[in-house]
Amino acid sequence: MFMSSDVQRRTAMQERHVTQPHEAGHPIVLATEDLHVYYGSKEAIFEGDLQFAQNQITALIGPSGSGKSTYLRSLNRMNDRIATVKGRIMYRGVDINQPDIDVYEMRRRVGMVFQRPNPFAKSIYDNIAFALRLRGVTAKTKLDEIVETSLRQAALWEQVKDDLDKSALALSGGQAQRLCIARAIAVKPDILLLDEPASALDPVSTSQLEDTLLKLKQHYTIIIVTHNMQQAARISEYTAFFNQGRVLEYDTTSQIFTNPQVQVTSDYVSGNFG
Amino acid sequence: MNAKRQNKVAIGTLYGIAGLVVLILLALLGYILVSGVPQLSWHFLTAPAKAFTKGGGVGIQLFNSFYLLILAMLISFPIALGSAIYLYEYAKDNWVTNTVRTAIEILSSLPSVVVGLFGFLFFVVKLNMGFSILSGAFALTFFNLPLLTRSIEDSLRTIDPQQREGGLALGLSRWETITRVILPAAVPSILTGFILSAGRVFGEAAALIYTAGQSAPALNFADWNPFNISSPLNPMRPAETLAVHIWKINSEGIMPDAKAISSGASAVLVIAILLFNLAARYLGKRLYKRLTSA
Amino acid sequence: MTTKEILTTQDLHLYYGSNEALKGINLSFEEKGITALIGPSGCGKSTYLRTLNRMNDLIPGVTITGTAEFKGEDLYAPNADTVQIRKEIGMVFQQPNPFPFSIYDNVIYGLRIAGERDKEKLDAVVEKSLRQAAVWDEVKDHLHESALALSGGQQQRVCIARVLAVSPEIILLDEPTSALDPVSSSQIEATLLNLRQDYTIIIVTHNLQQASRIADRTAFFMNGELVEVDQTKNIFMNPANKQTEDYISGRFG
Amino acid sequence: MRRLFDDELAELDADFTEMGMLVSGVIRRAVDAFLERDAAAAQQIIDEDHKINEREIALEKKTFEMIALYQPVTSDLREIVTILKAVSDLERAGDHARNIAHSTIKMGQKQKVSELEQLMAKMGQMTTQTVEDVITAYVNKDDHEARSLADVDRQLDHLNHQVRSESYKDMRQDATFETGASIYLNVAQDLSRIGDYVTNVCEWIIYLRSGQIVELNSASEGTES
Amino acid sequence: MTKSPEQLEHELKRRSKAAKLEIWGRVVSFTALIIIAAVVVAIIGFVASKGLATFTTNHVNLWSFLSGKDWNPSITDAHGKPEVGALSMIVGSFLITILSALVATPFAIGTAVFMNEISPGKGAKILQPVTELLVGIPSVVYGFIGLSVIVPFTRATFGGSGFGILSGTCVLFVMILPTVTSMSADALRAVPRYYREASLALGATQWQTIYKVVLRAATPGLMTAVVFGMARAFGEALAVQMVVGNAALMPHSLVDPAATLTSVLTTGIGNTVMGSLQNNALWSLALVLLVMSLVFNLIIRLIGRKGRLQ
Amino acid sequence: MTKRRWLQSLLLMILVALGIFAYQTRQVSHAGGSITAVGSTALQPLVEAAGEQYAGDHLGTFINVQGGGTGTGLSQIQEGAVQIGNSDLFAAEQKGIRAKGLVDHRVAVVGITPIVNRKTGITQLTTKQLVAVFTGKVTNWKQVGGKDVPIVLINRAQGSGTRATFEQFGLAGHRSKTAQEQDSSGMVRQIVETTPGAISYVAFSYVTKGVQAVALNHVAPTEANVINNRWKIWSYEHLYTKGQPTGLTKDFIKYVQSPAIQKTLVRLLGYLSPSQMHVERDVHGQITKIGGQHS
Repeated sequence: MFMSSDVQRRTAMQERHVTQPHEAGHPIVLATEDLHVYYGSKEAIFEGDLQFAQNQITALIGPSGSGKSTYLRSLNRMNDRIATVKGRIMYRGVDINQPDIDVYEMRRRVGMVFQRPNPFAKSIYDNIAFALRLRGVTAKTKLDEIVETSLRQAALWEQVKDDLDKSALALSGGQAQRLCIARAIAVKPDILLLDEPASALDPVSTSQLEDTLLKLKQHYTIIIVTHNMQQAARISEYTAFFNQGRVLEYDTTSQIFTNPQVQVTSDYVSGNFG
Repeated sequence: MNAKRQNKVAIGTLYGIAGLVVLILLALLGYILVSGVPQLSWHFLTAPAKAFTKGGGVGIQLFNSFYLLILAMLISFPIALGSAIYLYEYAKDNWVTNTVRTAIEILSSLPSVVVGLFGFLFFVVKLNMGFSILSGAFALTFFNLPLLTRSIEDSLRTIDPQQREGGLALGLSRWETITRVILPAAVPSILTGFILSAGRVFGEAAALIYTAGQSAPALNFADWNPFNISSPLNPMRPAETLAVHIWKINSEGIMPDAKAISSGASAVLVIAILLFNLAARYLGKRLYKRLTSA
Repeated sequence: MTTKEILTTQDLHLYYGSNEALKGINLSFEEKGITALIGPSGCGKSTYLRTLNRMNDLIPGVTITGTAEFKGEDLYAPNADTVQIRKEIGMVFQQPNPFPFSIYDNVIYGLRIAGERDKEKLDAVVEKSLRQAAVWDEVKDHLHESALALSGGQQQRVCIARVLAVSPEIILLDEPTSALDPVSSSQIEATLLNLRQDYTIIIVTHNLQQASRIADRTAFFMNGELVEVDQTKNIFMNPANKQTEDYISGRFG
Repeated sequence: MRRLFDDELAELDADFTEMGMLVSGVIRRAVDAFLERDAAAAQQIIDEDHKINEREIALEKKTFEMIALYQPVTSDLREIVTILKAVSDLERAGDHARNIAHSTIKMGQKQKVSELEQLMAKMGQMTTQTVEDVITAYVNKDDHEARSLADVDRQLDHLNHQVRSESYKDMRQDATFETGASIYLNVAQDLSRIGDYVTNVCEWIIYLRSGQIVELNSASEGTES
Repeated sequence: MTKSPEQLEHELKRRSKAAKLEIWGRVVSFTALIIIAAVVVAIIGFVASKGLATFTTNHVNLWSFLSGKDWNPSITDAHGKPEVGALSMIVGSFLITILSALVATPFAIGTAVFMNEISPGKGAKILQPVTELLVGIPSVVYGFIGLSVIVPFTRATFGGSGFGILSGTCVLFVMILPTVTSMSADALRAVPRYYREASLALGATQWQTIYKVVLRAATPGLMTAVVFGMARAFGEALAVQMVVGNAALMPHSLVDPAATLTSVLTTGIGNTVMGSLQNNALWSLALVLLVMSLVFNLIIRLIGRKGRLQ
Repeated sequence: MTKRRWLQSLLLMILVALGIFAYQTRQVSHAGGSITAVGSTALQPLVEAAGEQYAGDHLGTFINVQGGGTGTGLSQIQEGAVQIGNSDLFAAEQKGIRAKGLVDHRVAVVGITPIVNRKTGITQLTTKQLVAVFTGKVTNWKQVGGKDVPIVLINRAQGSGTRATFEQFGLAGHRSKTAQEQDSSGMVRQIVETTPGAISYVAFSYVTKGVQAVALNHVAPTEANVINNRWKIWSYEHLYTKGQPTGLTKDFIKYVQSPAIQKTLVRLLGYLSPSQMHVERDVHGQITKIGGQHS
């Protein structure tokens, strides 16, 4: 592939390089310590030790099967049923990876949006309101208000305000994904996890989604898994590069994209990998 | 061109097969309806059956059939729903689950007469419920559960797993997710399974002969107190359904018009199933619309 | 560089029922090289691609007017042989879709249905096609294993090999990498770059970077119309049309 | 896996190196022409200057295209940025070579001041060498060499100072020397500027290797003045 | 919004309504499953205990039960052993099941292909509702139509009494047709559309696409449908009983009266006394049915697993 | 939400109240007012019709009559699971039944006749011929004086009362060879009616124009011939009780045996009344003459 100069370069570069955000003075809301994830006896994540800065967007990137999605889904214990998660997940000083944590209460604070838009087969209004109703918010005016603010925050209000009682399944992919974001933020989470939220969307919807995320970060801490390097570069403050179940590099996004310290990171983000 | 000729021939054959099947099916339905519909009259639909004279009707049997259907579905549907939910949503995919699943499915090909006899010995005799609609409903439940459970489980399988994750990620419990998100979305396909099993229940005879019984004492249609023996609503009374009636008059009937009554009753049965299908579909569509604003 | 036009559409309209999805497309493709069709969702680029080998025939209620000529022959002539057309104008789809057969059987599928039985010839075609699709080294020891066991990117390259095996003149690709991860995508791109010397390749892509990376020419579609077509360089650096510029630079919508 | 981008990048790299050789050759010829008062050679350098400009424009265009079409990041991005920046430094270095050629013509057959000639020869030799070295450093992506080349710039500055003080001294002694002295001054200044540009290129080489943008001159100037 | 970690920990460890509901849901659905499991165990245990009594209480040799050709539980043979040989019925059941599946399969798959590939509109409009309706027709009605149409037809065409495996096959063919058709249609529907597109795009005709790709890809599903239909046919009683003739004789031709496990079971069960050998022998037939049903299920499962592995 | 919960609880309360009300006003007769009779399908119509009449006359009683077959009837009465077991056979004849504790109440006599398909050309046979036909010694009707049609045997199911009676008295104790079996008279008649060469046997009441009843040894299958035992193929229909009947059961059996039923329903349904008979037959087939009243 490359000439001898590259081999030299490769050996000259580091194997691993992690700069945690607190070293840059950001407050930390979520951190994993000594996190290991196993599928059966197969280890999928080896020590995912990362910290996530408040009101910042952190992107997790890496090739398929690198463990970035597994890691993300471990953060609000969506993997509980299929994987064993060991280690600590510190959410504002509390280890939420303890057996006696009420996962439902925890997931209200650590919400999640998925790769494929998955609006429920309900009206747009009910998609947002129904989780609230189940949690005892029943006053119509209150619900109306939350639906409107959530949709506004997700930059969808203007497009759907006249069709709130129509089925959410009729929305386009991009709109549906923003509805899913609205649905997630309606329960007022603290942290929002997004698992490749734009990979099923066309470029126009993707850029709208990115705009939405950039606005949302004022209120939420956002962690996003993405395949799209340009997307990570465009919207995130921090980027973690996963490979084969390990975090090989974690740093500010500009550092990762202009001057990564690990050769594999460099190869990956410049499309020179594999 | 060879491939093209082959294509034409094959497609033509398929048209032929489909046409033939439609023909067979329509001929069957036609046979039932043509021989049965002329017997139908208001009297036939409402009058009680006669044991050995002409001019009996199927009024009581028709009512019994529906009553039994409703009771059986009321009992079996929640159980089937619950266990399908457990099997698909909660149970881990291991050998225990698989064994339970296999056990349920082998029940479905057991001849219904065996189920009937079991119901007879267990409900009618052991639990002293006597020949009664309730015994029949339980027996039909036994007969119905495997298929219904299987079809509901299949319906749950058709719903995108992403919907479940969506619910969980909002901090909902699995149970809330299943009851509020998955089930409403699965209504149309659950309904298809429901209709199919209702049809089978409606047409089942062998399991009922030994449980709900094969005599239809006269009912007092003015008495709706379910504790009265002659009340149509009393679940403890013996009841002969339409299918059992057809079976009975064909095997032991000594009334002179047995043949006409049997054809008429068959036609009524087919029409009732048809109407039931249509009604269930219509209601299901409305329900789905209400639940999902589709 | 002397080029010859191999495929031309003139005033091509396509209607789904009464809905006009393509509004008179005049576009011609030069022999060899890669042309990318880009544009926002629903702009008609995929629809247009599928008119080129009559895959839209499968959708009921579609009517097409105008002309589409392949080497001077009308694709939509009443006596046109769709089977032959599709052999000469192959297609690769968004989802990697190898048949649930072995890799070998996947590649020879097109030849076998055409009646080819000669084992040696089939073997040779399999190797040649898989090599062309740059997947031979990865699969040569697994030819008789299921193609579904391959990774997404390998599957897609086997699909390309499958098309190459019937020696088409043109290869249509409908978002061939949108279901793949970046690593697999770049492998597909590398494969296409190898093929562009020998085949006329037309690719629909959502990924503008992809178009800019691999295409010689780029056509921008919007609302069922062809807005602009030019050398990729020009489209990306100095588009003539404002809409094109907005779309390319992400200011659209 | 080889990308189309890699081919183009290699091509760009080669073009840039070639331009570097060209510029370094022009500088060498300019210095030689000056030292030998070869007006004809000088004229030829002036006539050929547009070649360097054209190459600069071509390279710039190529880098723009590559940025637009490939959105490079990390080392790819740094390589393109390095070339984009260094190419204008080289072009300016080439301009200074042209200036030297102009000075050579202006100088005509004026008298040579041996001390100055010595200094100029030394400067010219150093400049030519450093230009060649920086191209080699670029080709080898050798940031150590690049760092050490910054010292040469410091020496050039030093020599430039010597030329200046020597020229002033000579001017005070011989008022007619004024024109000659100013030419000496200009050429020395040109050579010193070329040294500055080489330092700039060195900075980009360091950036290319490490991603760090360093200021090599300022440090040298700081210690110098 | 700043809470101390202790406060937050307390909030996160309080049991929420959702957690309570979750336990409730688990309990409710698990109870339902337990009920079903109990039902299944009860029936299987019941049939097994009754069916095994023939061998344990009445000391009938299992081998002679499975291989004997004479079925006269009420009399004893020369050695003083009761004549309970079920072979003729087992053969009858298998013959009739396999034959009806053989006949039904091409029709069902052909129809499913038609519904799914050739004319989905007509399929949905006509075939779908008609097949669903037919599932609900009681087997008694099928039996009587068989008796009054098929038996005379067989007699007129092939001679004999008209009762026999052939007539049983015809009736079962119609009875399992809707089930197999709709399951086959499901299997075909599960074949991704892009297989068809890929095949057509390679220059295949529609038939080549159906035959070489769609049917091949759907094979596990189609086989499951057929085996499921066979399981239904194996367990069907009333309709078969009316047309098969119920003669516990080894079938020598398709138009001779024969018997199936279910037909003998259904005919005899009311006329024997609980606990007697005659009755137990019938339950042994039910046990054979149960075991066969288990075998069919295992086959379906095996096919399913193979399909998944592919 | 709160409003809906309100409505739900209101509805529930109303339902419970209705249930209590209904339970209070239920027909109190239920306790002593219902008995169940199970068994022979042949006897079922008679008992059922009698039961309905009885219930009509005695308000608040209910006679629940079900089929299930003679075997079921006898085993259930033996278990004591039901009050009356309907049987076509003497309990002692049925294998697996300990007849000791059971009390026999004969309520009707049923005559059984061989029937053949009309196209066989057979109207009468000798017992010897009949045995030859049923044991498979002859296989074509022309061997016994009929047309050239192969014989098709149709039996009732093993254990059926009709078959037992027919084999004992019609075939002189010979067993029929294994052949087609059907478990109901209606089916048998229909099959004989439509199948060329078919022969079977049914109760008199099932003989219709479609089938030919066969005279045996020149005795025609008529009621008159049954009464004086010239036609030997007949049997009693029994209601069995476990021990001596009491209460409603006793009352009902008495009612069925009373002339009110014996002279009307029993005749209407095609049976004879035991009281008409000039002979009496015990479980071993021994005939004793009695002075039957003529009616």
